[in-house]
Parts: sequence; structure tokens; C-alpha cells
Amino acid sequence: MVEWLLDGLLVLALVVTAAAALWSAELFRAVVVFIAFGVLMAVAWVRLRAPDIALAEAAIGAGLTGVLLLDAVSHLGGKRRRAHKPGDGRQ
Amino acid sequence: MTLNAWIPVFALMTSLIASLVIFALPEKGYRLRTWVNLGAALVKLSLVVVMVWGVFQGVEYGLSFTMVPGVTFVLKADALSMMFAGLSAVLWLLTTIYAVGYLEDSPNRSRFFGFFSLCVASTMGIALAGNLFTFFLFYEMLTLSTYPLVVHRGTEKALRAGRTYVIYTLTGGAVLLLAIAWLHGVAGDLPFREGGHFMDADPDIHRSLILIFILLVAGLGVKAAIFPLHGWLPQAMVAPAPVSALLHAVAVVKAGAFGIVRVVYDIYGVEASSALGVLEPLAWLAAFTILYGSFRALSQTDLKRRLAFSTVSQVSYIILGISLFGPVAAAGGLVHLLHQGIMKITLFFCAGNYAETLGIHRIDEMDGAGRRMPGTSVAFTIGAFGMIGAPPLAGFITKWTMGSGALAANMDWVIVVLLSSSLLNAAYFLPVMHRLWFREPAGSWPEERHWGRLETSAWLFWPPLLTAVMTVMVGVLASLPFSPLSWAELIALREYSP
Amino acid sequence: MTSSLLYALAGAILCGIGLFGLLWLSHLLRKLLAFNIMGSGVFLVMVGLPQHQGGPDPVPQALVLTGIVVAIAATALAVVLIRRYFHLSGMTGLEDEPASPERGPE
Amino acid sequence: MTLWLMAGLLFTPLAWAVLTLLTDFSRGRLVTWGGILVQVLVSLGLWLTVARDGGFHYGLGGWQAPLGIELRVDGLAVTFVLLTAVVASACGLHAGVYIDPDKPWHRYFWPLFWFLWSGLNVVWLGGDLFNLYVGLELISLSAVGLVALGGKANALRASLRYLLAALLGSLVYLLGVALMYGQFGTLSIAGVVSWLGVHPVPAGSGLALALMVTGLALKTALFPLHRWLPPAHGIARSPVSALLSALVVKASFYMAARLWLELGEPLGNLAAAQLVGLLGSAAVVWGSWLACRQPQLKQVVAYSSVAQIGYLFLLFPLTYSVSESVSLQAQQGITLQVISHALAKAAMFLAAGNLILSAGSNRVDALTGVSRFLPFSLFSFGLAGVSLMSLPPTGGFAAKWLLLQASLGSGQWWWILVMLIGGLLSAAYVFRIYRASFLESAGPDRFYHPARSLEVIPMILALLALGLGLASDQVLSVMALPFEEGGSP
Amino acid sequence: MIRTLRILAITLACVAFTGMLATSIWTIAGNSDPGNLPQLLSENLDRSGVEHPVTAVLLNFRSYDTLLEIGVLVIAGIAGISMAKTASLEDPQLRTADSLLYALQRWFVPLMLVLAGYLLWAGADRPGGAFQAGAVLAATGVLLRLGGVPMEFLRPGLLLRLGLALGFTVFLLVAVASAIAGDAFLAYPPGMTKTLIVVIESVLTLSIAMVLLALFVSAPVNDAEDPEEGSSS
Repeated sequence: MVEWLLDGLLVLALVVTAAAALWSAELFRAVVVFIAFGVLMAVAWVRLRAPDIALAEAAIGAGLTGVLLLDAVSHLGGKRRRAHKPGDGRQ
Repeated sequence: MTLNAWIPVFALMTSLIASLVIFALPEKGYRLRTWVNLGAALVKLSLVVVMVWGVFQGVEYGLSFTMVPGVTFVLKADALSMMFAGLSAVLWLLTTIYAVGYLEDSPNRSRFFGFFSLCVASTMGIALAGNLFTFFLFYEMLTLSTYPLVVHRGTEKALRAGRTYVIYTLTGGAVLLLAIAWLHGVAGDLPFREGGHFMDADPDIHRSLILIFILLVAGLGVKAAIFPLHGWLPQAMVAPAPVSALLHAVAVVKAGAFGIVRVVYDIYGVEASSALGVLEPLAWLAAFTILYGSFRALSQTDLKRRLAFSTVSQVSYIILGISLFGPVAAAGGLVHLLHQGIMKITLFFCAGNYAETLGIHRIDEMDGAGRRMPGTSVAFTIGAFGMIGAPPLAGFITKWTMGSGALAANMDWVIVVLLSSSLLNAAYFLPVMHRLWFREPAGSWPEERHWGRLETSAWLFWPPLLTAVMTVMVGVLASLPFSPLSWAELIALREYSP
Repeated sequence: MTSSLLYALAGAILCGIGLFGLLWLSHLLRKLLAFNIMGSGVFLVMVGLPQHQGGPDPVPQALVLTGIVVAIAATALAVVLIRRYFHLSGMTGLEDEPASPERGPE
Repeated sequence: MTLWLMAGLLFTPLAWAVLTLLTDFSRGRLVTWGGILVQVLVSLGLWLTVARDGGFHYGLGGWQAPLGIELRVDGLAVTFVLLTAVVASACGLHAGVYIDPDKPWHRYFWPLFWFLWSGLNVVWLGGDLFNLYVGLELISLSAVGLVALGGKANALRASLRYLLAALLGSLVYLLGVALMYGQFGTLSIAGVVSWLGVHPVPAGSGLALALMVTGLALKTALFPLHRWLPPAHGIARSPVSALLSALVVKASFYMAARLWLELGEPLGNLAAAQLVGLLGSAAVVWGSWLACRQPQLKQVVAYSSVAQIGYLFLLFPLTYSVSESVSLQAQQGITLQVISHALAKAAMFLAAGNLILSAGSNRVDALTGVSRFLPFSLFSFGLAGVSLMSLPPTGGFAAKWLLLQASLGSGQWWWILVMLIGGLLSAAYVFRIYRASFLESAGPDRFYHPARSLEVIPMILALLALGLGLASDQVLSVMALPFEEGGSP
Repeated sequence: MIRTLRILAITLACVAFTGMLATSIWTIAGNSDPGNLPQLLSENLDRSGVEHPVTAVLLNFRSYDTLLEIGVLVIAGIAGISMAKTASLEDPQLRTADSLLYALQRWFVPLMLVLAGYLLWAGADRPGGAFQAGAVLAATGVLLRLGGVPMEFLRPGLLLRLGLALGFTVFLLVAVASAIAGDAFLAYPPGMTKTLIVVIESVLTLSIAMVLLALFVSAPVNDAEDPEEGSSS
């Protein structure tokens, strides 16, 4: 029963983070939420007894993709950019 | 395969190869190009002569292979194809000579002669096609290869005419394709066969057959310029004179008429067509086109446009002839395939001569041109009298034979059509001749070039005279063997008693 | 109903969300996020559905691993393209007018 | 021998991708010539082998399906392998001369080219649903890379749009694969077919096929999912456009067609088949219409691809619940259409590239009067156009004929109208180019004649498209070779 | 108005899509399961050379997928670096001397390298393998990179391209070696399976990390000048 609850919550969290990642007003926040989504996915893979995918998802999905996108957001002039890297304006 | 299988291929190839060689030659290779042209025309003519003799002897020339699953590509020489092939071979030679002179010093000759040869190759293919599929193949190739000729001058007007031409012919082609595909679906791959295939067709498919027939005639009627599908033809007159000559006398309109002949005789069979009840409407349509074309010709002031409407009218003689049930009328129609070609090409050559030498395009400019250019004008006069049907010229033979045929078939109304058409022909040709011979020139003729002894360039001078002589000869010698008339009678005989 | 099936159904929902994002959002990075979310959804279906009756199945797990690597390759390439596109044109969307609300004051 | 040929076929493009990655453009060209030679010989050898002995299954790594990945080497597949060898070699040779070797980023052309080629072979031979997915991604990413090469803003826009469409298409396809695996427990197409042979059709699996076909249709740019194609094909360098239009869109169509022919009867339904046909018809009309209205030469050709792709999708209605012979006619017709369009469109894009090089502009108006210079490339363009108009005696005509017969035979006469109208519309845009070239006005007096080698290549392709019509029976007879089930090396 | 209609249409389409998909999944889940693939796999596991079934599938049973997938990665890498400013992939902006980052780097990098090594080594009989190890390695690189370590090998020279191609090349050579010996493409010679798989996994780890890192750093920095354009079309 606890397992069911856990699964249910996880699925709900997945859906919510996915939606939030797409609809959050700020791109920076969207990407952060997306990274959270990646971490939840990794947990989901553990629940699905797929540890290989969980590892890969943690490293690739949550880690690398997240960094890649964050970097891209900072370059695309997301609103958070100046706050994120102060004193680092465009040359 | 034997040599006989390959002779039709060779006949086709001569102009195809000539075309490729000409495209490859540089624009300046004037002399070589002329020799290639004339050489190929002569080779083709001799091949056709060989085949004519062979077909008369009953030799079978033919080659076939499967092209698309279920359909064969067939080249075959029979009496009817030799008629068309002979016409195109002879007139190609003459038109080539004429075109060399006509286009002297004009640009883009390499392109012109290349497509010109391609056009003749297509005509040859149409003549030698052994089934509808092969026929269609060359029929569309003809459309494509004539387009560059129609727009040759590259003016806006020429391009507009070219567009009209393409819209008409490609739409016609699409309808034709539909009809051929449908027929193929109904009856399979049908070779052209004397007597046709539907003598005792299953009554269940009668309706389909009638519909297919209508589609076939509609598709072919575009090129044959049957009313109301004739609109492209007068517009296409912007093309250079040799093109008009070739398009109107031989290639395009005749391809359409020839196709209708093939459909009526060698696919449906004349008796089956008659039994299906499709022949009589066709005859009415042809008769109407004859009169309509003549009426329209009356009001044209441009010489070439008048000739164009005359073509609309004259080509339908062929259709009328074959759609009257009976061998005599059939012979009359078939022989007109040749006769009209010879006469009309004479007239177009002459029109070209007037335009090229004296700058005459409109009929009211022709006053007194007869004295300035007597040779050309004699040829024109012969051609025009031929069209009217004066004995003993070619046109008379046609009309006489056809008239007898109509009487034999108990279709007396045809006589009325023939007579009134002749009157109309006279009405639009006689004033031209009057101006040529009996009026004083309005001003002096441009004399910017010296032509030597002749009234115009020799390349331009001889071809119309030669065709004029032929107009007389085919009339006078109509009863000899190998004359067009006897050949047409041979065909009609074979079609009516296969 | 097993938990595998639950995850497969969640995958279906993620697919729907991702598809919506791909079709509706105009900012290219957001489209990319949507693509990744949809991809995750597909992977969940791919593993969850066969495991519903059989227990752990290494074959779809291996496939999903391959799929994840392909997805990261595509994402990385897309990011490179998007950044260069933004650099050259100053746009973050594919529409002709550069009216993306996400654009900073450049 | 067959084993070696197969290994060579799979190994060469991948190996040459690596080799050319390590060189610069000019040396890459030399290396590529070697690779093209090997690849053409291997493809030809394989084709001849299959033509002689019939098809076989090839288990990669020595594992048989369903555990391993099996390639399906039959007449149709090797014909497409050979077609790819011909068209890709032509594009490769053309690109070697056409593309400027001094731009540093052009060195990456060759590895992408070779990866693209290997991806195509994967798709032709693939018999495994997931392996096909990877092959598709291989093709899509290298194609996107090729379009983006050089990195102008417009090219990037086009390639991004292309990339997103391709990725979405792949995902939808993969979703279908996931459902298939969930239902049938195997990824081998043959395995699914044999399962369906003994079991009743399971409920809910229709969607799997529908998803796979939809994803592939998106990648094939079926109307109304075609919007990504014209920018991408129009803006790429001409040899790349040729590759994309001739082969890349065909790869996804080929997969869709194979899936439909194997699984359409049990899993599909009549409405879906008719719907796909309807969309194909709309593509024919809409694509041709837009092609008539494009001011730029390559856009005309690109929209023509949208239209021509539409014909391909007539396969779906013409093979669903019809008699054996009609279905065969439709399959043959579509196969011919694929081949002839590949040849003609490659010829057309390459010739268009040459014309742009000559006239110095991509606009149709810029062609005014060029026929005066008798440009060889205009002939090639024209000849290829004849095939696109499906006039005889080209391969396009043979294809149309067979499709007409199939439509008549199945009583679905409405496709006939589509084909006739489509033919006329294609004539409209082809003649528009002819017309511009014949117009005599104060056009440019100078005219740049490109290198002979650039001009000969499209001509050869156009002539092949022309000759295909005359030899279509022979070509089709190889494709129809019996497939030896269970025969394997 | 049009916007509203559009969003309505897309929403409807997506909801319908999700609904159909979920229904289909539900139905399929209810059908009897014909799959015997896991069983077949465990029967053949001992012939695959490795104990971990996922690795066996990836590098033996379906090694062709993996080979092509590495190809996809290499393509992405190639396409990425073809976009880069040609002189250097260096982004001066990223060379920050952030002390927090520096500390992170000092502690994390060795740890991550160990983790990558472990994942690679574990792949044969436990969860883990080349992908995970490669990703971790790449993440390490990103970290170093953010810390301002120059990493000369990421300049788009021969070295970078060799690095990109290395794993793929080794894999490909192994694949074709057996084919030359007369076996099928990608078949491992008997007895050497495990060794070869380990070798392949090691080089793949390097290459995967290299590609991901290259893609990360090759995104053009904002002050990169336009490449001169030569495309006429």
C-alpha cells in the first residue's frame, strides 16, 4: 500500500513537474524544474526496476541536459542571466 | 531478331540521332548541321521507301518488348503507318531544306534544328506505333518537342501561344491517357489490328466502350483541332513558317487525325464502331468543324491565321471520311491525310516566302506580289486551287472520292457539306489570288537583299514549287499503283475485309 | 493494474503534455524541453508496458538506454543550433516576427 | 561471398565516415572517391547475388531474431541499396566539385554524407523495428547537420525546423514501437507477422501501426505535415538538397510502406487507408500549386517534392482490401515512382544548382533567355521535368500507368482524377521554368558555363529516369524475386 | 481569435491523443502476453560473455543498435563542432575564478572520475556501463570547464576529431574483423567476447564523454564573428 502511495505520488509529481517545466513563465525556472523532472524520472526508473536507466537518467537526463540547457538559457538572454552571473554582461 | 524487326527502329533512330548530334554541334557549325539534317532526312526517306515496298509485298516489320508489366512497346509497319511515315519523311526533307534557308542568320538555330528533328522522330514513332500505348508515348513526346519550336522566337506573344498550346495538348494528353488506361483495364493490351477488336464485344462493356471512345476522340481531337478543341492552332501561328508548315501539314494535327483513324479502324474496328453508334455523331462533328473552320477563315486578315483556320476545316475531312461507313469514303478520308499535307505545306511555304522576302503578313499587303514573286505565287495558286477542289488537283480527288463514298453510304447530306465547303474555300482563297495577280502593288518592295537569278533564296524557292508539282501529280496520276489514292484504297480494303 | 502499468499510463500523459508543448510553444528551448518530456513519456511506455505482466525485461531497458543517448545527442545538437541561430538572428522562435516574450533586452 | 558483401555494405560507409572525419575537404574528396567505388561495387554485387539466388535474412552478430537484429535482404531492399549507391555517388561526385573546399567547415561534409548513406542502407535492409528507429535518427541528424552546414541564419532556421519535425516524427514512431513491443513481445517485423498468422488480431494494437505510420508520414512530409520540407530542401546546398529529396524522405516512406504492406491488412482499416490516400492527394494538388507560385528555383523543386511524395501515399488505399493483382500493380507503381522520383529529383536539384551557378541567382526570373546558351544543365532539368510530369517514356509515366490500372482495377476511380490533375499541375510548374528560359529579352549576355563534370552528372541521372520507363519491366522483375523464408547465411 | 482557436484545436488534439494512447495501453496490458523474449535472453545469457543482461543486449545481442547509436552521437558532435567558431572553441566568458566552483571542482572531480571508472567496470555484471560512465566523465569535464580549465584537446583539431572517432572506430574494427574471418558482421570471436566487450566499453566511455563535452563547449559564444558565407543557394 505504501508502495502504491509512493508510485502514485511519484507519477503525480512527474506530471506536475513536466507541466510546470513547460508553463513556467521564466525560462530559467523552467529548466530548473526540468532538472527536477529528470531526477524524478531517475527515481521512477528505480521503481521500474531498471537501475541502468536510472543511472543514465541521473547522469544524462538530470545532469548533462540540465547543465547544457542552463548554459543555453544564460546565453539566450534569459531574465535570470544577470542575477545568475553578476558582472558578466555581454561584451 | 531479324533485320526486318529493326528497320522501323532505324527509321525512328535516324532523326533521333540527328537531333542529338545537332544539339551537340556548336551553334556556328552551320555547314555540318545542314549536312547532318539533310543526310538524316534522306536516309529516313530511303528506309521508308524500303518499307513501303515491303509492306506492299506483305513483309512484316515489327519489334516489341514488354515495357511496363502488362503492356508492350510495339513498333510495326502496316499500310496505314506507311502512309503517314511516307508523308512525314518526304515533307521532313523538304521542310528541312526550306528551314535552312528560312532561318539563315537567325539565332538559336542549333536549338531549333535539334527539336525539329526530335519532332520528326516523334511523328515517325506515331506512324509506326503498334498499339495505343506506344502511340501515346510518341504522341506526348511530340507535344514536348514542338513546344520549343512554337516559342522559338522567345517573344511574349510566342510564349503566350506556347502556353495555350501546352495547356490544350497536355490536357488532351491526360484525357487520352485516361481513355487508354481504361481501355486497357477493360480489354487488355490491344495491338492495332486491321478490322479492330470489338467486332463481337460483350454487350456488358458497350457502355464503357462508348464512353472510352468519346474520351479517346476528345483526347485526340485536341491535336486534330476538332471544334471546339481547336483554339490553340491559330495562336500557334507565331511560330516560324517552317514550324507552321510542319505543325499544320504534318506533325501535330495529323497525329491527332491519324490517332482517330487508328482508334476507329484498328482498335474498335469500323463495323463495331458503327454498331456502337459512335460513327455518325463523329461525322456530324467533323462536318460542323469543316464548315466552322471555313467560316472563320473568311474573316481572317492575317494570311497565316487564314491558313490556320483552313487547316481546322481541312483536317476534319479526314475524320469525316473515315466516319462515313464504307470503303470508298474511307479511301477519300485517308488519302486526304496525304493530300492536305502536301497542299497545306505548299501554302505555308509560300506564306513564309512572302513574309521572309517581302515582309508581307496580312492579306491586304499582298497586292501585286505575283509579279514580284511569280514562282512562289504559282505554287500558292496551285495549292489554293487544290484546297478548293479544282480538278485535277489533289483536293479534287479527295472530295470526289469522298462524295462517291457518301452516296454509296446513303449519307447524302455529306455532299451538301462538301459543296458548301468548297464554295467557302473558294470564297477565302480567290480574293487572295485576285490580289496576287490582278492588283497593282501599293508601293515598292523592299530590296535589301540580292537573291541572284531567283526571286528569293534558292532554299526557299524550290520546296514550294516541288510540293506544288506534287499536288498536281497526285491528282493527275491518282489511278497509278503507289499513288496516294491507290494506297488509301488498299488500306480501306484491308480495313473493311480484314 | 501493476505499478508498471501505472508508469506506462503516466508515460502516456507525459507524451500528451510533451506533444502539446512541441506544437504550442514557440520558444525553441521550450520546444526542446517538451521534446525531452515527450521522450521520457515514450520511454516509460516502452519499459512499463512489457513489464506489466512479465517482470523486469532487459530488452526494452537496453532500448531505452540507447534512446536516451540518442535523445541527448539530438538535444545537444539542437542547443548548438539554437544558440547559433539566436546569435545570428536574435530570434528564439521559428516564426518570422521576432516577438518572443522570452527575449531579454538585447 | 554474400557474407563479405554484406559486411562490406555495412562497413564501408561507416568506415569512410571516420576516415573522412580525419581529413580536410580536398583529401576527403579523394578518400570519398575510393569509398564510392567500393560501395557501388558492393551494392551491385549484392544486387546481382540476390537477383540470382533470391533474398535471405542476415543475423547481425550471429544472433537470430527475436534475440538479435536480423536484416532482411530481398529484391526490393537491394534494389533500393543500388539506387542509393547510384544517387548518392552522383551527389557525392557533384558535391566534390560543387562545394567550395576552402571553407573550413566543409570538411565536415564528407563524414555527414557517409553517415547519411549508412543510415539509408540500415533502413532499406532493416527488419527490426527499433533498429529502424536508430537508422532513422542516423539519417535525420546527419541530414540536419548537412542542411545547417555553413550556418547562415536562414539555413539554421530551416534546419531547426527540420530537426524538430524529424525528432517529433521519430518519437511518435518510437511510441508505436513501444506499443508493438508491449503487445507482441518482439521487435522483429517478421516475428509480428508470424504471430499474427496464428493468433487473432489483438485489440488496441491498431494504434501502434497508426502511430508508426504517422511518425513516418511526418518525416516523409506528407500534407499537412509538410511545412518543414521546402525551407530545408530549398536552402541546403544543391547536392544536399538532391540527397534529401531523392533519398532521405524515401527512407521513411519505405518504412511506412513496408509496415503497411506487412501489417496493414490485419491492423489497419479502410477509413485510415482512404484518409492517407486523401492526404496524399491533397499533397499532390497543394504542393504543385505552391510550386507554381514560388519565385525561387529551388523552392519550386522543393515544393514539387511535396507533391510527388503525395503520389506515394496512394499506396495505402490501393493495397487495402483489394485483389492480389491490383495490390501488386499498386506496389509496382509506387516502387517505380520512388525510384524515378529519386533519380529525377536528384537530377533536377543538381541541375538547378548548376543553373544557379550559371545565372548567378536563385530566382526563376534570372533564367530569362538562358536557353540561348544551350546550357547542358537546362536539358537535364528539362528531362528530369518530363519524368516529374509523368510523361512517357519515363519511369514516372510507367509508375502512373500502373497506378491508373490499380485505381481502375480496384474501382477507386477518384485517385485517377488526382493523378491526372497532378500531372497537369506538375506540367505547369515545369513549363514555367522552360518558359522563363525561352524568353528572349535583354537578358545577360555573359553566361558562366560550369565545369563539365558538374553538368554530366545530372544528365546521367535524368537519362536513367527516362530509361527506367523503358526497362521498368526488367527492374520490377528483380524486385518481385521470391524471398526464401528461413534461408540465411 | 485565431490564437484561441489554435490553442483549442491543439489542446483537443493532445487530449484525444493522450486518451487514445492510454486506452490502447490499457487494452494491450489486458491482452495475454505472448512475450518469451526475457526467457530466451536468460537462456542465451551465458553465451553473451557478460553476466548483466542489459549489457548483454546492448553490446552483444543488439550491438548493431549500439554501433549506430554511437554513430548518431558522432554525427551530433560533428554537426556541433562544424557550427563552432573555427579558431577556437574557447569561451573566455566561462573562465571564471569562482571560489565555490573551485572548491567543488577540487572535491568532485576525483570523485566523479572514480565513479566513472566504477560504472564502467561494473557494467559487465551489474548495472552500469559505457553510457553512464561516459556521461559522468562528460559531466566531470563540464565541471572542469566551468572552472576555467582550458582543455586544449577540445580545440577543433585533429585531436578532437580523433577523440570523437576513437570509440566508434574500435567498435567498427571489431565488428568487421569477425566478418573478414568469415563470420557475421559484429559477431565476436568465441572466447574473446568478454575481453572485446570490455575494450569496446572503455573506448566508448572516452568517446561518449568527448562528444558530449564537445557539444557542450562548441555552442558558439555570442561574440563569435559570422563565418563568411559562400552558399549561393
